[in-house]
Amino acid sequence: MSGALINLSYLAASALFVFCLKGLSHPRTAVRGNLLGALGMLLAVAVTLLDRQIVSFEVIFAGILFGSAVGAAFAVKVPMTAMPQMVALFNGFGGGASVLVAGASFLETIAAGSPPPARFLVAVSLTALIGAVTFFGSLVAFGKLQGLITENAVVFRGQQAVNAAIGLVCVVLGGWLVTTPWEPASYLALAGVASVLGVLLVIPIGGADMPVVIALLNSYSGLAGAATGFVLDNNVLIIAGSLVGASGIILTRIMCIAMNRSLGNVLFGIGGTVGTGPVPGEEIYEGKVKSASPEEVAMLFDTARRASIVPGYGMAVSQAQHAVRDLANLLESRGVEVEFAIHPVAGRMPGHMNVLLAEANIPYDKLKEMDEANSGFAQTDIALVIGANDVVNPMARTDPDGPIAGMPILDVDKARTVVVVKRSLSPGFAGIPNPLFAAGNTLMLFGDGKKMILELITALKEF
Amino acid sequence: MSGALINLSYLAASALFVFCLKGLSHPRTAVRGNLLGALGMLLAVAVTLLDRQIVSFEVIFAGILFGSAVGAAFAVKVPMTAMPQMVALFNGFGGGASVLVAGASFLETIAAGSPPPARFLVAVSLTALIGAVTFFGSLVAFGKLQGLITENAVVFRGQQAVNAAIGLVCVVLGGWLVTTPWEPASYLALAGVASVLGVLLVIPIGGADMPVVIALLNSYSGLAGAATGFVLDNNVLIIAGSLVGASGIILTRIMCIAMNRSLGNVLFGIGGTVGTGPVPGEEIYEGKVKSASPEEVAMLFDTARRASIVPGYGMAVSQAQHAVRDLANLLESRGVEVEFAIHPVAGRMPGHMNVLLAEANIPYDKLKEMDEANSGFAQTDIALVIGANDVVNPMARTDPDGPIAGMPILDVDKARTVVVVKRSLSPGFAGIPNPLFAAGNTLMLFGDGKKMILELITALKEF
Amino acid sequence: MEGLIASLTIFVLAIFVGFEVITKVPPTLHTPLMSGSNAISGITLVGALLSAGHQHTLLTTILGFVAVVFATVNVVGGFLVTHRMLGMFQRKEDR
Amino acid sequence: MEGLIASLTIFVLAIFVGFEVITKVPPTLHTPLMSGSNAISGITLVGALLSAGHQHTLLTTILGFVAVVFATVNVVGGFLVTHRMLGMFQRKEDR
Ligand SMILES: NC(=O)c1ccc[n+]([C@@H]2O[C@H](COP(=O)([O-])OP(=O)(O)OC[C@H]3O[C@@H](n4cnc5c(N)ncnc54)[C@H](OP(=O)(O)O)[C@@H]3O)[C@@H](O)[C@H]2O)c1
Ligand SMILES: NC(=O)c1ccc[n+]([C@@H]2O[C@H](COP(=O)([O-])OP(=O)(O)OC[C@H]3O[C@@H](n4cnc5c(N)ncnc54)[C@H](OP(=O)(O)O)[C@@H]3O)[C@@H](O)[C@H]2O)c1
Repeated sequence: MSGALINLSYLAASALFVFCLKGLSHPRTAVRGNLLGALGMLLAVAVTLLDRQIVSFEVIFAGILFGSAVGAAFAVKVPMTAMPQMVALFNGFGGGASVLVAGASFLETIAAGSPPPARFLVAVSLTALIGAVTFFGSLVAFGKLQGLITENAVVFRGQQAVNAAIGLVCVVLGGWLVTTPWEPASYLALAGVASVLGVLLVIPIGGADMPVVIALLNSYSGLAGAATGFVLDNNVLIIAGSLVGASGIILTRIMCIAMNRSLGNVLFGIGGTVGTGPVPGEEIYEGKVKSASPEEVAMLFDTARRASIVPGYGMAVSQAQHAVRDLANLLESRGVEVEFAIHPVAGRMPGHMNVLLAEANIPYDKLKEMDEANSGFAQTDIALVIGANDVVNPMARTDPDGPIAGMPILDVDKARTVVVVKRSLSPGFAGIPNPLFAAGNTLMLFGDGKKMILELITALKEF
Repeated sequence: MSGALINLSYLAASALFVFCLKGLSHPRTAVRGNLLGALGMLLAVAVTLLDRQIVSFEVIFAGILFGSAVGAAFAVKVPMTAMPQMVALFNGFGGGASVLVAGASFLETIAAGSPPPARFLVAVSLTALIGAVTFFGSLVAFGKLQGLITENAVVFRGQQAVNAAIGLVCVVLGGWLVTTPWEPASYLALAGVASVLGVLLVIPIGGADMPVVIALLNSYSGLAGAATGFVLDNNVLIIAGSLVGASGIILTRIMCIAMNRSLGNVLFGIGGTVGTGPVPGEEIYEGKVKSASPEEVAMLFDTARRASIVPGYGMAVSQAQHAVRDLANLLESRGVEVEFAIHPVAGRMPGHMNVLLAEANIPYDKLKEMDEANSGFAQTDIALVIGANDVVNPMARTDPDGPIAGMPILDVDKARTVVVVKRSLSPGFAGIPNPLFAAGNTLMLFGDGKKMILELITALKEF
Repeated sequence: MEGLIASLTIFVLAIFVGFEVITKVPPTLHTPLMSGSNAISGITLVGALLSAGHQHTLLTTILGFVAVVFATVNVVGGFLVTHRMLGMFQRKEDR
Repeated sequence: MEGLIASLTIFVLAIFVGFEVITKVPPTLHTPLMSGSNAISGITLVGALLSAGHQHTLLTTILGFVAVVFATVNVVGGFLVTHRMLGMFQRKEDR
């Protein structure tokens, strides 16, 4: 009966996870949703612990304490701008956990001597494969985003072939594991090779594509969890795993669509070649770039009636969100109508800009999504682009075979005047020059995002 | 293994059912969705048949052939206007089937001698209860809508008490069945009493509230199916049953909200007293009602620029939808802008009017939902009300304690002129007089809906 | 017991799916939804078959037979009638 | 085998629920969604516990321990960070 009780609690936990995700459908209910999710997790864990009065109880407990400490430390310390790599890291841990779990239960079962059922072995090898790929893939992604290893794509000839080969090896090893279950080595081998695969799959992908990779790995770790569930015949694992798997896949699709690139292309196509240093844009910029001082820009704002602020990855890098908030408030106090135009893939992960601006207390009804924003630029006096580049690059419309060809962009060039805040003319993640900077109605405000905004504010205050 | 194959097919069938309902989220995909659903059913049935090479195969086959014949006959014959009772009837059959199923498997198990597990018995009694209530409840609903028994609410003092008592008896009998499983009588008793309950629960409800009842019974039959699934430990039954249960409950809520009445109120409150014959409206109508001839109305239309047609239950009764279509086309050919204003509970089931107008080939972008329609009436020259009454009754706004108090209505009285087509001044389902008929800008066109529309058309053609 | 829990889990998940999917159905299609979901409820036919299958006694055979008939009426009738209704909306699409 | 089918059914249904629910999440909340769903994926912790539980050998105990640590980091970190992010949106609500 206790068994039934436990399973009921697992069921309740699963339901809580669903409510968690349902809650995320609106900012108002999101916090509660997240708490429900945490509650579900707590329930599942607590029940499992109660379920097993066991020697290694202390071990487990130590593990949980230690893990919580580390996790909490990370979570509280990380700056909002470092979210992408944080998610990547956590995600990796998830994957790692499932490899170890599968490994442990595999070793146990064979230690117990009884020949494990084929289904168990299949699920074990799946878990090992997915889990290891997730773990190392995520670590590489983390390294790239954190700048521990080169942001650039590491590409070498025949890469695909090599990966394919390794993948094949994994399959073979999996077969070995299933057919000769008494051989622990098989598991180690599989996990090992899968780890290599995980690394090789991610290094060829440019840093800016990491969010896609992370989302994908996230869905993998979900599937790994589900696979574990099949191994242990545990429903909450299966359900939670599938939920995560679904969300990861959906987010991946959203990003790919917003960048107008196929997933394949991200994983081993152009995705590999972008970010490999700037393409010289001389012929485009040649003497056409007009640079301005904060004072001149301030003057422009003095006469403006409607301004729209277009944040990009650069705002995240320079942590300019609070400065931007102050600027917006100042402008509004001067009777300028201010709104924010958010491109779906501005920044480095979906909703990246929304989070930063939310951090700076900007009410989210001020944040316009792409289509709404684009319909407004024609009536906008000043479009202030802060550290955005690709998402405002007209080449997406004009150059049919560039890396961002066909990617829907924010048509800031329709505004009467465009002010672009960035440190140089160097390209964004797509590694291509941006004709916008040379456009007749564009003024460049060169410098660090935050610094420039602050100077702009002081300049404005001086009138 | 074959067992697994069968279960896989059941899983596939379940998935098909989900896709069926997903398909219904848009007219374009709806037909395909419905076919997928049928396919799923076919799969489930075929597999089940293959599963059991059994003596009574012929019996089953005969049953299926016979059933299909009957079902098909009904489905092809029934006029669109009789949808509500059709659904009720089918629904009843569904419920009946599950009672019989549960009964059969109960008898078998006890015949087999082995003491059945408690869970089985609980599920059996649940199925018996829900199934029987659904069966007889639906039949009564059918009878009322088809006019076989009085549309009116059959109410007697202490009704609730009686029902409660009977409900209690059912519970007791259920307990008996669970505790003394070797006693077939227990099942018969339970099913019998539940049947009585089914009848008593529905007769006190007025004919016009039947759609709510049907939706509710529909969800019951779904739950009965799910319960059967628990009995037979069969997933496709559980899944399909829950899907149906959910849909029924949601539809019920929608209707109640649209009528601004609580479910309880529908099931045993005012729901019982409405429709019990017209409330005399003399003082309201007294000499204020202006009746017009088709010719006069035709003249009005000749000068109109914008007309909106408000269909109601009367259009269904008089089968006027095709005539209405012709009228609309004629008016448009004369340059009158025509649109249809659809109240969510116009007619006798949700979407009733939409189906009828669709039958008459009226493109569905012409059908405006309540809010949109209401915002338009002020600019409407003529609101042509065809067999609608309660849904255009201003009392909903004015009289705070009438049966339809607070029910959102179509504000036709905001139109420059209102023309109401109905046979008399007799009230609609809510059984209350309608001040609209006595309003200054209202003309009554007394007569059968279809006849009047046709005369109106001829009159229009005569100029 | 295990089995019951599994069934329960499936039940809960199915309810979730049902609510999510059905809340997306527009008012226009509520009547077809009603008859369609009703047809699906005819899945009890499978139950009918399963239990009519064993046929220990004449009684259960008869019960089974009638159950099959009832359920089939519900299924076939339901899907056909829904198809008829939807066909009308369809024609609209084309014009 | 039965068990596997049940698991499979649950898997399929959960996928349906996932897709339905998650497609409703607005872009604004995509980052929290990412970290939140990530935290949920830490459910492998339960798996970790279940298998660390039996502890036949020292090796499995160690594996189990590390697994528990990893999974806990994922869970606690994930939910906390999500909470932080959402807190910001929340403040917006109030003003
Ligand atoms: N959001 C997502 O989910 C996602 C996922 C995958 C890929 N991506 C890709 O990421 C890109 C995002 O576009 P984006 O326009 O937001 O960013 P971007 O195209 O990467 O451009 C960022 C710009 O910010 C400038 N910058 C960097 N640090 C700065 C600082 N401290 N102060 C001021 N400016 C600074 C850089 O120019 P300087 O060096 O001259 O300052 C750079 O040109 C898109 O190409 C998108 O496809 C996004
Ligand atoms: N749609 C749903 O889902 C649903 C569910 C439950 C309850 N209801 C209730 O049903 C009512 C629907 O409102 P409604 O305005 O559509 O209908 P109604 O209020 O019932 O009125 C229908 C009117 O049509 C007239 N009529 C009947 N046969 C006619 C014919 N052959 N030719 C011309 N007119 C004819 C009747 O007046 P004469 O007898 O004088 O002709 C009657 O007044 C609402 O009260 C609603 O709450 C609807």
